[in-house]
Amino acid sequence: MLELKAHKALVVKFQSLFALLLLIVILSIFAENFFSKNTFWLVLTQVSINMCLSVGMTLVILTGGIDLSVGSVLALSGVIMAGLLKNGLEIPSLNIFISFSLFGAILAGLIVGSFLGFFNGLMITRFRIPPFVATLAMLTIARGLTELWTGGAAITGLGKTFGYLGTGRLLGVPVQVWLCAAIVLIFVIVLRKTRFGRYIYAVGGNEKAARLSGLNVNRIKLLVYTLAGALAAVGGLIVTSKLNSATPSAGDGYELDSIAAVVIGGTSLNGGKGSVLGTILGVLIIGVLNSGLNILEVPAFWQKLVKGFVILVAVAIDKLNTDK
Amino acid sequence: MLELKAHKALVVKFQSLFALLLLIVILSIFAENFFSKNTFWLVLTQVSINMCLSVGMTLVILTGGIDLSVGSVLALSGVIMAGLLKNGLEIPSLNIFISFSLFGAILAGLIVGSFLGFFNGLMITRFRIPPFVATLAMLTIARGLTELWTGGAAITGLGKTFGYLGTGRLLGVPVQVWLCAAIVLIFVIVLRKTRFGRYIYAVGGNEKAARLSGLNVNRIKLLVYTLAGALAAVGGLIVTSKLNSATPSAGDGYELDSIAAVVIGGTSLNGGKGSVLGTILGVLIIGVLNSGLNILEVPAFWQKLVKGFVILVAVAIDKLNTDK
Amino acid sequence: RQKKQGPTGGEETGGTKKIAVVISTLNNPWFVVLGNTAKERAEQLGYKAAIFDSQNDTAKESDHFDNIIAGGYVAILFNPTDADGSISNVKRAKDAGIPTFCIDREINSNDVATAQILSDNYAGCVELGQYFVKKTNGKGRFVELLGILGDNNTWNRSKGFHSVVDNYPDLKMVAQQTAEFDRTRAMEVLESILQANPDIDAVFCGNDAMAMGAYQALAAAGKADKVMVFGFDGAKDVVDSIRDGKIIATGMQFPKRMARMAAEQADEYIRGKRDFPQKVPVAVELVTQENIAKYTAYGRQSED
Amino acid sequence: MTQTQNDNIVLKATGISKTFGGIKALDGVNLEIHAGKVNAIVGENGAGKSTLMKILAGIYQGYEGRIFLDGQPADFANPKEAQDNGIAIIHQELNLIPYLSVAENVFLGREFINRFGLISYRRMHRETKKLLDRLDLHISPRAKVSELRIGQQQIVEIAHVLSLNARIVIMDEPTSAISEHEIEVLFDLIRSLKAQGVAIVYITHKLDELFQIADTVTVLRDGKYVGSGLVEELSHDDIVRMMVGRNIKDFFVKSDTVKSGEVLSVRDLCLAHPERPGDYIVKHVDFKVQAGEVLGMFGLMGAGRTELLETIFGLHPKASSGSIFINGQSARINSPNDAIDSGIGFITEDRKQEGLVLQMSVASSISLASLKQTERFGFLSDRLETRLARGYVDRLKIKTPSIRQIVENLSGGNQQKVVIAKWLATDPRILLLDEPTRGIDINAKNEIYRLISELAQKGLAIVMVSSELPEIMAIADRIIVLSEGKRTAEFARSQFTEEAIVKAAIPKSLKLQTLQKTKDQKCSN
Ligand SMILES: Nc1ncnc2c1ncn2[C@@H]1O[C@H](COP(=O)(O)OP(=O)(O)OP(=O)(O)O)[C@@H](O)[C@H]1O
Ligand SMILES: Nc1ncnc2c1ncn2[C@@H]1O[C@H](COP(=O)(O)OP(=O)(O)OP(=O)(O)O)[C@@H](O)[C@H]1O
Ligand SMILES: [Mg+2]
Ligand SMILES: [Mg+2]
Repeated sequence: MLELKAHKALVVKFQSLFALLLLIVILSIFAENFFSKNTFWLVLTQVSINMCLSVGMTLVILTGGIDLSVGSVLALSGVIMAGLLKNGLEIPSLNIFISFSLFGAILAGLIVGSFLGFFNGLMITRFRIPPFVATLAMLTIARGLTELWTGGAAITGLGKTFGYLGTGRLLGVPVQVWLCAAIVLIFVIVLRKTRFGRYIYAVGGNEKAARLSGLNVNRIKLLVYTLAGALAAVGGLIVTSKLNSATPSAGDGYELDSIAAVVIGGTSLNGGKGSVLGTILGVLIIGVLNSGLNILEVPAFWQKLVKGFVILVAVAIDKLNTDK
Repeated sequence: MLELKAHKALVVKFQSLFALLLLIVILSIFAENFFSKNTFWLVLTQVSINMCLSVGMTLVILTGGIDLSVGSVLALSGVIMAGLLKNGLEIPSLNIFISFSLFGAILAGLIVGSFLGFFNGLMITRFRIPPFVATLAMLTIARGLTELWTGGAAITGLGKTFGYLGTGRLLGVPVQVWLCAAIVLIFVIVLRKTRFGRYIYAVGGNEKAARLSGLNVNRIKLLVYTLAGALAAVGGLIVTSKLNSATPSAGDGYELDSIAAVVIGGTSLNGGKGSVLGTILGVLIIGVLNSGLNILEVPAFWQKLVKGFVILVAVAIDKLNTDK
Repeated sequence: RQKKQGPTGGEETGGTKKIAVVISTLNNPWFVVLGNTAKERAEQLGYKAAIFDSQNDTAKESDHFDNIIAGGYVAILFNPTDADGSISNVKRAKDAGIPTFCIDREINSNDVATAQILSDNYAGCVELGQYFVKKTNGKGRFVELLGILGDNNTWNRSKGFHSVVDNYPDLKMVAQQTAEFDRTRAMEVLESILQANPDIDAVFCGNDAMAMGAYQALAAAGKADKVMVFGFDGAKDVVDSIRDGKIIATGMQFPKRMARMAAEQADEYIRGKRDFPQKVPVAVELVTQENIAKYTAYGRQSED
Repeated sequence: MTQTQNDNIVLKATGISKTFGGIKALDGVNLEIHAGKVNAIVGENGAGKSTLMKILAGIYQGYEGRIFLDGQPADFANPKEAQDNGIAIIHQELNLIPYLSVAENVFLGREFINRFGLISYRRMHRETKKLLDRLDLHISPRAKVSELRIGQQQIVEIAHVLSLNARIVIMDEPTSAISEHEIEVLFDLIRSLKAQGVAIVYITHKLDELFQIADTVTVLRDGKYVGSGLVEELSHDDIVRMMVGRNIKDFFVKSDTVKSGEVLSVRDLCLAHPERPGDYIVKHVDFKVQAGEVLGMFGLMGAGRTELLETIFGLHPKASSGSIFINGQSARINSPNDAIDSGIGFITEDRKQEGLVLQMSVASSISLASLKQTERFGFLSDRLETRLARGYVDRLKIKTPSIRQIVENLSGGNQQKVVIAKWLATDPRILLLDEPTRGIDINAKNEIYRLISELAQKGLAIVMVSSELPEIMAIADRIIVLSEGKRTAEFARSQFTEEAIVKAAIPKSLKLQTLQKTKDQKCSN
C-alpha cells in the first residue's frame, strides 16, 4: 500500500513523464534510428529555443497571465543583435554612429527583449489591460518593429564566433544545451528556493490574498513579464546563432507551442499551480514528437493529423494516470 | 448625481462602445473617405467571418474554456462544402458515389464543423484534457484533414448560387450581414433568455456550484463546443462563398483575432462574465481598425505597430472608463 | 463634398492617382522586394502607391480588394495568394472598372486580369531539375523540402522538379517533408531527416529560405560539402551562398523585373492602352556556381 | 447516552465511513434525523460534520455504510438525486455563481420558463422577492451576487434552499456569516419549517444556538460518533465534554493586562463609497489603542467595520482620508506592505477569498507574509520554514496531517488558525482581527481568545471586530460601536451591558419593531 502510494506521488509529481517515456518507446520501436545518442542531442538542441520561451511562459502562466508576444520578441531581439553586430547603430539626424562588439550586440538584444517584456508588464499592471490583449498587441508591435528594422530582409553573415553558440559544443555537449540547462536550473531554483518564486505562486494562486499578505503584486508581475521577455531574447539569440542569420519572420507562432508545452507539463492556465520541471517534460514531448514524426518518415500530409492525435493521447494518458 | 450613475452604468454595460466611437471619429478626421455608407457596409461584410467565430468563442470563453481550432475548423468545413458540391463523395472501395446538392453540401459542411466541435468537447469533458491542449490538437488535426481532403489545392468554380451568400444583397443589405445579424440575435437571446444561456454563465462563474445545483456541466460544455464548431463552419461557408472557392490555408490564425475580439469586448478569460454584445463591439473595433489603417494608407510594416498601439489605447481607455 | 469617384477617377486626391500593390505575404524577403519595387516604380511614374499585405490569406486579400475598390485606386499590381482562390477578388475589381496586373503568381482565369506577368515556377523547376540530374549524375538519394502544403506554388515547383527527376530510377527520394517555406523549420526538419537518412546526396528546397535553413542543418552536421542544396527564388542570401560555393543552384525569378513591368503596364493602361497580352512569362533563369557572376540578389547584375 | 425515541425518523445513516487520501474523515458514524425536529450536529473543527452532510446530500460517493430514507435504502449518485428525494443543503462554504443575479442563483437549475422556452424573469423575480421578504433581506432580485457582502450571500443561499421545498433541510453553519438580526429571522423560519414537519439538520459552533432552536443533538469527534440526545436533557457542559472528550473547566477568563502607552491612533478616518459619490462608508472615525489593550469593535452587518480595518491596513489609499499614528508617529500607509512594515497584521473575515492561497501548503501559507525570516543566504531554507510552521502548528493546535498538506484540505477552523499563524509570524505590534472566530469550534475559540489575551499581555495592541456580543464582551478591554460608518458609542469594560451596546449599534433608520426583536433576543448563559 505504502509503496503504491509513494509511486503515485511520483507519478503526480512528474505528471507527463509517463507520456514522454511511452512516446520514446513507441518511436524507438517503429523507427530503428530513433533511439540513439545522435537523436538525443538532436532533440535537445531542437527544443532549446522552445525551452527558453517555455520557462518564461511558465512564470507568466503561474501568475495567472499569458504571454503571446514571445515569438515576436524573439524575432525582434534576434534582428537587433544581428543588425547591431553587422551594421552598428547609426542615427543620421544626430550624426552618431556606434559600432557594436559581439558581446555588446547580444547584450543590446537581451535588453530590448527585457524591455518589451517590461512594457507588457506595465500595460498589464498599470493600465490593467488583460494579459491576453496586452501581449497580443505586443505580438503585433514587435513584429512590426522587426520588419521596420530589417526592411523585411534577413540579416546574414554574422561570423563564426556568433555561430558558435548555436552550433558549437563544449565538453561534447552542444553549447545551446548548456545554456538551456543553466536557464532551467536557475529557474527551478528561483521558483523553489527564493522568495520571488514563492510569490509567483502566491500571486497566481490568490492575487487578493497575496496583496493582503503584503506582496507587491504589480512589481512581481512586472518582473515576471520582463523575465519572459529576456528569455524570449535568449531564444532569439539561439535561433539567430543557429541559422547564422536573423530573419524577420522568425518565431512566428511559437507562442502556441510554448503555451502548449507549459500546459502539457501540467501547469494550470489559471495560475498558481505547476512547475518548470513539468514544462521541461512538455517541451520534450512536443520536441520528440516533431523530430520523431520526421524520423519515422510520416508523409507530410499525415504529419499534422498524427501530431494532433498523439498530443491528445499523451495528455489523456496523463490525466487518467494522475486522476485515479 | 443620478444621471451620472445611469450614464456610468451605460458605459459599463457597453464597455467598449466608447473606444469604438473614438476610433471611428479619429479615422473620419484623418481619412476623408472613411465616414461613408460604403465603408459602413464594407466593414460589416469584412467582419462577418470573425463575427461568427467570435460569437462561438464567446460561449466557449464564458464557460471558462478556449477554442483554438476555429480557424482550422472553418477551413475544413469550407473545403468539405466546396469539395462535396463540386466532386461529390466517392468511396471507391465500396463503389459508392454520392452527389450533393448545394443545400446538401452546405449541410454536410455544417455537420462536419459541429462534429469537430463536439469532438473538442468530448476530449475536454470525458478525457479532461485542458481546453487549450484539446483545441490546439484539433487546430492541427483539422488543418491536416483539410490538406488531405484537397491535396493542397484550392477548390474552385462553385457556381453563382453559392456565391450569392458571400456577395449578394437582400433588401440592400449584404446577405452575409443578414446571416450574422441573425446569429447574433439568436445568441443574444440564448444567453440572456434561455436556461442553457444562463447555465453557460453558471458553469464559467463557479463550476462547482453549478454542479452542486444539479446542472449537467459536461453536457453544457459539450453543447457549447459543438456550437462553436458549427459557427466556425458558418464562417467557412461565408468565406468560401465570398471567394467562390475554398482554399486549404483559409482561416489560418483566426483564433487569435477571434479571442482578441471577445476579450476586447469585455468577456473575462476566466469565464462567467461577458456578453455577445460586448463581443460585437470587440469585433467591430478590430474590423474598423483593419479597414481604417488601409484606408489611411498606413504602410504595411507600420500598420502592425499602429494596430498594436491602438488596441492598447482602446482597451486602456475602456478600463479607465469602467474602473473609476 | 461626397464626390462620386469613377472607376478611373481618383481626382479628389489632389490630382495624383493611386495604385495599389497587393502582395500575398511580406513574411518573406523575396516578396518584400517584389512589393517595394512595384511601389517604387509606380511612384517614379507619378502615382501614389500603397502596399497591402494579404498575409497568405485569400479572405484578407478579398478585404483589401474591397477597400481598394472603395478607396478610389486606379490600378492594382497584384501578387495573388492562390491561383484559384484569388480569381473572384480580381473579378470584383474588374467589375468595378479597376485593372489588375498579376505579378509572379498567376490566377487560373484568362479574362479577369488585364495582364499577368508570370514567373513560370513549373518551367523554372523543370530546368532546375535538369541541372539537379546533371549534378547528381542521375543517381543518388535526395530529400525534398516542400513549402506550405496548401499553397499552389508549392506544387507547381514540386511537380516541375519531379517531371524531370522521376525519370531517373537511380535518383531516389528518401524523404519529402514540409518546412512551410520557413528557414528555421527547414533546419529542424532536415536535421531530423538526417537521423533516419544520414547518407543523402542532395536536398531540393521549394524556396530559398528553406535552402538556407537546410544548408545550416548540413553545416551543423558537418555534411555541408557532401550534400548539394538546391533552392528556388533568387533571394539575396542564396545568391551570396552560391557565390561562396555553399549552395549549388537556384531558380532566379526576377521579382524586380516583374514588378517594374507590372507598374509600367498599369501606367500604360491608365494612359489609354488597352490591348495587353494576357500572359507575359518572365523566364526563370538557372543560377549556378558557373554563371553566378551574371547575377545579383533578385536579378541580373546589369539590372541594378 | 439516552437514545432518542424512534418516532418519525425520516433518515437514518449507519456505519458511515469515508477516507480522503488515507485520512479517515468519518469512521462508522450513525445518525438519525427526525421529521419536524431540529437535529443538531456538533463537533470540533475537522470532526467530519460537513463530510457527513455531503454524503447525505449526494455530493460524495464511495463511502462505507448505509443510508435509509423513510426506511428504504438510499444511495444518491449526485446532488440532483438527493434533491429529488427531498434533501437540500446549505453548504458551509458559499456556492453561488458570482455574475448571475440573486433570482438566477436561487432558481438555478429550476428556472421558470414561458411557453416560448425562454426564462420568465418576471415570475422568477416575483418568487425571489417573496423568499427574500420572508428572510427580511431587502435587496433586488436582479442584483448580481458578486456585489453582495458575505452575509447577504449567505441569505441568498438560504433562500435557494427554501425554494426547494425539501423534506430534509441541512444547514451547515448557516449563521457563521450573518448578524444577530438575520439570525433571529432565520430562527423564525426554522421554527415555521419545523411546524410544517420538515426535518432540519443544523450544524453550528455556537452552542448557545442549540438551546434556542435544537431538539436533538448528535456529537462527532475525530470522525467518530460519540453520542446523541435530547437537547433539553443536556447541559452546555455535557455537550462540550462530549465534543472535546474531557472536561473543560478552564473556560476563558479575561485576565487584566498592563496597558502601556498608545500604539495606534486613528483620527478622522473617512472612506468614500465606491459607487455613490458624496457618500461615505466610514465617517470621521477616531479611536486609540494602547499596547496590551484589546479594543473590541461591534456593529451590525454593514456597519463599516471591515472597511474601517481595511482602510487602516492601506487597502483604500485613494478613497480614504484622515490620519494614522503609530507610536505617536504619523504613519503613511498606502498599501498592505506599508502596513506590515509599520507592524500591523490583518486577519481578514473571508479566509478563502482573502486570507489564504488555497493551493499552498500549510507551511508556505504560514510563512507567506514573513518569508524573509525563512531565508538563508538569499535562498529559502526548508529547515527554517519547517521550524517556523511547526512552531505555530503546535502553538495554535492546528489539526493537519502534515505541514505540507494543502490548506484547502483543512477544515474551516484549522484554515482560520493558519491565517492567524501567518500574521503572528510577521511579529506584529498591532493586530487587526475581523471576525476571527467565524466558523471555529468552541475549543479552538477558547484557544484563540486565550491567544489574543496572551498577545495583548505581551504588549500587542489588538483591534477585534466581532458580531458576537458575548464574545466581544468577554475579550475586549474596551468596546467601540459602529453604526452606518459612524462611531456611536464607546464603553469601558465596567460599562459593558448587552442592551447599551446593541442599542448603540442599531441604525436610526431601522424600524422600531426590529429594534424590539433584537433586544429581546437572549444570548443565553
Ligand atoms: N476534499 C478533502 N480532501 C482531503 N481531506 C478532506 C477533504 N474534505 C475534508 N477533509 C478532511 O476530513 C476531515 C473532516 O472534515 P470536515 O470538513 O467534514 O470537518 P467539519 O467537521 O465540517 O469541520 P468544520 O467545523 O471546521 O467545518 C478533516 O480532517 C478534513 O481535513
Ligand atoms: N464592494 C462594495 N461596494 C459597494 N458597497 C460596499 C462594498 N462593500 C461594502 N459596501 C458597503 O459598505 C458598508 C460597510 O460594509 P462592511 O462590510 O464594512 O460592514 P461590516 O460592518 O464589516 O459588516 P460585516 O459584519 O458584514 O462584515 C455597507 O453599507 C456595504 O453596503
Ligand atoms: Mg464543516
Ligand atoms: Mg465585516
